[in-house]
Amino acid sequence: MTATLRHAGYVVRENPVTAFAFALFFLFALCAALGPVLAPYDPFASDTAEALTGPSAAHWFGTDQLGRDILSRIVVATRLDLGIAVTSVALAFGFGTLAGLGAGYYGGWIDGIVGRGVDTIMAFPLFVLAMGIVAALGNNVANIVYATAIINLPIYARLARAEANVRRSAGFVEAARLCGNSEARIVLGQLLPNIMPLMMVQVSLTLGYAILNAAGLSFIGLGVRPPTAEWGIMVAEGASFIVSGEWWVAFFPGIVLMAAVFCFNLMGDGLRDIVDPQRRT
Amino acid sequence: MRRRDFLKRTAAAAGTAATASYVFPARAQSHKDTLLTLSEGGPNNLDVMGVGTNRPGYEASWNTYDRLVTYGVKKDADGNDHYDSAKIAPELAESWDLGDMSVTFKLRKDAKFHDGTPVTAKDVKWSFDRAMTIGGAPTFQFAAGSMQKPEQFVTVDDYTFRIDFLRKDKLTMPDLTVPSAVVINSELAKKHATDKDPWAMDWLKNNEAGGGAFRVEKWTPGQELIYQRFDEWKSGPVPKIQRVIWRIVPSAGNRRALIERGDADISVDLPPKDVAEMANDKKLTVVGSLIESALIYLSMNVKIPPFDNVKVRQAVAYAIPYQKIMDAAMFGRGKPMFGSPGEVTTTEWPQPTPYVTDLAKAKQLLAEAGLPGGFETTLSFDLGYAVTQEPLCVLVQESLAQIGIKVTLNKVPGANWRAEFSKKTLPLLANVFGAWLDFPEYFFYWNYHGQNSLFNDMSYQNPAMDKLIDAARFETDPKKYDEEVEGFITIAFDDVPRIPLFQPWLDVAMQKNVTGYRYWFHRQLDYRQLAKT
Amino acid sequence: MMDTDNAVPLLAVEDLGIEFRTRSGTVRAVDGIRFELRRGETMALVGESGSGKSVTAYAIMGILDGAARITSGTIVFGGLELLQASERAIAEIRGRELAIIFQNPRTALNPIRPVGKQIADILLRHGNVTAAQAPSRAIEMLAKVRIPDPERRARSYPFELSGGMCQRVMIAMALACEPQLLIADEPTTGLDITTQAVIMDLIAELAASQKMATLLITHDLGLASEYCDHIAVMHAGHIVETAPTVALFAAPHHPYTAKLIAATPGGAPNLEALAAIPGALPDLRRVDLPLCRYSERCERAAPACLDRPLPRRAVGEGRGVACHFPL
Amino acid sequence: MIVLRRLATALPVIAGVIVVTFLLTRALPGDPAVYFAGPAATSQAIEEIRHRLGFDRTLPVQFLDYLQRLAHGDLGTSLTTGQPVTTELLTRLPASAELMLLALCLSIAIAVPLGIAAAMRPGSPVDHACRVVTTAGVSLPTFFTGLLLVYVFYYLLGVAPAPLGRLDVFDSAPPQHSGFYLIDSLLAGDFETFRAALGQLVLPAATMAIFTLAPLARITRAAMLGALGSEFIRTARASGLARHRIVFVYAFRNAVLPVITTLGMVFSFMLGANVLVEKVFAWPGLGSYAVEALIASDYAPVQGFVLMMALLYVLLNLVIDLVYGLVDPRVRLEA
Repeated sequence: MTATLRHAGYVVRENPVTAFAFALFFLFALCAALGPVLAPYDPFASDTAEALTGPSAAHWFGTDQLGRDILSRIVVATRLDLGIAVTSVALAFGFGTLAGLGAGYYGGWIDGIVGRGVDTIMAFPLFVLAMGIVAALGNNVANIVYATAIINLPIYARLARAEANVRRSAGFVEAARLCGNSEARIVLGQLLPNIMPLMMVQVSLTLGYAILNAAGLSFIGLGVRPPTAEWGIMVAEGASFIVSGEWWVAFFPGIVLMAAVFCFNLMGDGLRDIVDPQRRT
Repeated sequence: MRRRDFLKRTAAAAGTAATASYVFPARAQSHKDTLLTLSEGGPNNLDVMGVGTNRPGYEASWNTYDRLVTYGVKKDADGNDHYDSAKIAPELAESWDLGDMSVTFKLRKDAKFHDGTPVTAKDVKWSFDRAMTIGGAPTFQFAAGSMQKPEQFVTVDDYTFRIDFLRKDKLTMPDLTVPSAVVINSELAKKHATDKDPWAMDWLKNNEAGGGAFRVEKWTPGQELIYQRFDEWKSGPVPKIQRVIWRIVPSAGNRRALIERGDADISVDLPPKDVAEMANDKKLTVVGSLIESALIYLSMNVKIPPFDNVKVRQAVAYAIPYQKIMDAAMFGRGKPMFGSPGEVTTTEWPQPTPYVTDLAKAKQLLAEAGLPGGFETTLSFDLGYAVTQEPLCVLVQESLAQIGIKVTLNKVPGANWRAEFSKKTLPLLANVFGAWLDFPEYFFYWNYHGQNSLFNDMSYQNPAMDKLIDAARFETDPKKYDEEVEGFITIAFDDVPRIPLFQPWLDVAMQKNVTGYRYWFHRQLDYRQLAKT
Repeated sequence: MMDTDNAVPLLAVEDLGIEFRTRSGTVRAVDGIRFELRRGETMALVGESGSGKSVTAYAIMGILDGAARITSGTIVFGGLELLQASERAIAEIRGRELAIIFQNPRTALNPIRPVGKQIADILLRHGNVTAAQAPSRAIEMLAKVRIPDPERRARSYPFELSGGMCQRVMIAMALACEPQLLIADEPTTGLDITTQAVIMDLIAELAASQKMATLLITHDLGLASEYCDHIAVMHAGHIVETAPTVALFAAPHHPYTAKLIAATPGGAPNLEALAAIPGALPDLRRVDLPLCRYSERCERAAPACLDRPLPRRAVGEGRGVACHFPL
Repeated sequence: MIVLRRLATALPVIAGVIVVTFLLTRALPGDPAVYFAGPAATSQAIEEIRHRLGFDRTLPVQFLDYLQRLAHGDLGTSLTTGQPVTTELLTRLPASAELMLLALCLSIAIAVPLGIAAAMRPGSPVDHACRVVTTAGVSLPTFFTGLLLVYVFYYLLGVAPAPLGRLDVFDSAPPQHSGFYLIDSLLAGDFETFRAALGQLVLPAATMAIFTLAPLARITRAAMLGALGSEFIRTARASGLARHRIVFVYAFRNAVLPVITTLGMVFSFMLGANVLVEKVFAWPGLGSYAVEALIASDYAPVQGFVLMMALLYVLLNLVIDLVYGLVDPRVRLEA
């Protein structure tokens, strides 16, 4: 454990980019946790006299069409955006890993069903599938979460399946089996902890993708309900103001959205360096 | 005034673009006879009688087909052309003789369809029979003018056509000016009719068989429609524009940029904010006309508690932030329909209600209704109109929260809106309604009458209201008519199942060198009078 | 051995030291080794895996990877100081004067290039032939290493050939330009026993016919004794003993050599003597590495072994040993 | 033969795609019957139309019906444009394909050299820059990148043409051969149109390329690192082969294999990003078609689009497999 920590310390020191990503992550986590407290204004309070004013000392990121403070809306939106991402990735992780472990460990018909299902999902361009799912199930946050979870599921299922397949006959699994552990116990108690590190890397990377995906869906109108603050929809709202010169309405949410995804991607890279120093992709 | 600065800079950029223009030459100037118009959506059908033809489809039909008669023209308050509902003018019909129970039209002898076939009375008969028979919107539209049976249409000779009346209806003649009453080249259409499709619905959907001032040169659905002038057109002065390119540009920002940079001649479907800014800027001609018989409103479903309580409805009406909406959602591009000082003293419709923003009064009314703590409800609106409806609804939501009413917003996408709307299960909704025919009783018949049509989205049923509406529809005594109309308007304001907010404007932005714009009740562009100088 | 030609060694490695910088510390993989090799001579570098013998070979070839650093010493080949020479000059020598064959021949060949082309690439590079001649010369080379049906095999990909075949291809590549020195790095690892002998015989035969010096890198003392005139024993980055093969087996001077000989099946008088060597190689990242890196495994070790500089004494004609207390 | 066998392995996936697409769109909200019936329809009229459209039948019957129509290439009719969906998808396909192919070329042209450069000097500033730049690229929401590019290059600098689709409004499309304006205009010898079409393509293609840089650059780097560290490269170096030959002929050709495999993911990225990019640039392709239909709850185009995209993707993966086989003799012989 200390060796891992030391190695982590080394990675962070050696790679300032990763350190930066972790710092950014804590900032976002803070915003998500304390959002409404941190926001300088009420993110929903309109002030039509102050509508569409540019960045200023009073409103760092300017105001939108209804005079709402964009900075406050961005800060408050963090919880929703991260919430969607985290929940959907947790779902994908949970179900995907279980399905993959089952398929890899037991093989046979379970493997067949899981494999076919995963293949079918993978046959769709992911964003298009998410679009279809949200359009079909209905236009709300829960369905965005489900759609994002579904399109991320194959990654986990495949990874878990491959690992479980390789480790199925590994020594420690054999040992556990000889000790009279039940199959389920072996899968969850022995296999799962062993593939966790690799999975965590994937979690960080898919979190970034999940945020992008949710924002993309709200951009095309499949998103959250107004007046909820959400980064993607804020960019979409701001898009129409770019032409009249009110660039800040779309720009700031867009930049923050990018920073969040960037942060998760860099963190995923950093985690990979820690967990799996060999694979330098 | 950063905005001004920016626009100046864009202008400067357009100027400096001269250096860059060898890469992308601006070709607009070289097309004096070509008109480039932009809109958000395009036609889905070239046949106005077709199933589900949309508004842009009316525009295509309006310019490529002729009707028997049309409306005259007058100047509006700003000096712009405006159709004149008081004056019926000739189009295919040179003259007509309006009798007591029939009307006889004399057709132009020199009128031809685009393929050169002369226009005769049998084409008119075939077209009107078609409208009668195929059902749906055209059948309904003809019925509104008491034209309900094919037997009413009589071909007297090649150039004489008669309509027999079922009953005397003041809407019969106006009904012949609407887009649905087109005259189709029956010979051409019949060539493409089949046993399964005797009225050539499939063929006419993608092909035009008219004799209007323009013919369709090329149609790429969802992208563009190109018209060529029909030089043999006789139903009016030959249009000055030879070619019209109608481009579909879904993004409002792009439409604005294109017209501001001079790449397009006319742009419609502009968000109020853009219109307000462009009107201020004076570089373009921006014509805004109040849309007759049209309203942006909030409806409360009186069948769904607590909106069954009139006090609750009044409380909501007093809690609407009218002026804020006017400023931030409408950018001034609407006529306020609130804050009238007194009684209903005119039959003008729409007219302002006595309601103003008064939260104290709203709270009091809510308390009187037994709901001092407020309640929760859902406010729905059409995603298609989100540009104005969304900020409007957000402001309403914010304001209602102050009197304890917690509102969840429900953004309903396009076609789904009509389905949701028709179920009449939405407790509170924001919507727009506009009638083609500008009569208060016509508006009220569809919106407030107890027959509970689709547009009565409040499910409002009041026998007293119905009686007044029915009486006004066929009233011949002007004085009684005024009383009846003022009567039902008063009820509508007192009972307030629907809160009128604004009468919207129809805004069109065009280059300074474009002249001849005319406002039509159907709210689509008429290219026939347009010119570029 | 009195030939004037052989007065100057073909290859002279002097005080060579190589380090690897890794995340977990610096590995002193090779430390102060020296040996010489004359024309036509065959010598074996013998040691456990990790003892630094392959690293030494790569250093001679100039193909150490980026993490490696040469900290001291010289490598003189045919009068050229390789460590100081330009990359250009070395590239000229590599493959022409100096060639190497690797263990695991299948992975050492480009998997998606026909073997004939891979030989032709080398022929073309070193200018002996024209583009038109290269393919037929490659086929000739394949025939020379006794690959049946060389025309067809030239078009084969490595995965279509057996391990033995691949090693023949490697040999053909190495010998294509008739080098003066062939380094054979564990050439028989991964091949089955019968093939091993065939390959070794082939190398020996071709080396003899071309009067080529051979440096055999192996962990197998038996193999070394069978094919080489001289043997240098490596342990943990040090050469602990060098000697002519016969002399070495007759009387090993270094305790490690003695253990090694005892552990080699052919050389052991009986099974009891086939003793494994106790302990493992020391961790070369250690800062407190004893000066005699064998001392921690050695039965004869004394405190002096830890901190007194290792003597490198000559103990006879062409013999040397690095030990305070030689046998 | 190989093609057929690969096609056979794709069949179950295609079947899955068809079933999923059918189920998805059957669940779509919005009632086409109400739409078709028009504004003043009675509920009886709506029922009649529903019956005529077959929406009152059981799901399995509808599915069979759907399959039957699918077999005839019939994907229904769009409500908003009134045209058969199949026709519209096919006429719009070249626009999307041209955009995506150009974006792909652009992406490869940048990502592959970048990945190679990074792999040549792992840990160097070039390597770190490659990592940060590509990660930033994949972190940018495509719709935001697009807006930003339009704002800077069209609104501010005025060097890019209006984001209005494939050609300037007054240009007419070149005579159709391939449907790709770049190719068609060259065939017609019309360089003016070629330049105009290219001008329109640059920004959207760049937007997409930026998004797809990361996976390509990363895999190139990893594959190159792997290849450069492999034993046969050691052999090549020991044989004294020239450096450029080692890097390009020996290492790169091997590294290309994983890059080709990654193209599958890149296409998935692209087909998804396509939807957003086309919306921003008013590109008359499949993506904008789908978004417009989605907003209008016009379900036949959405269904057709999802199905077409999935089939396209399956097809692309098939092509990738075949190309892989061409490059890698091992796969070729197994098949």
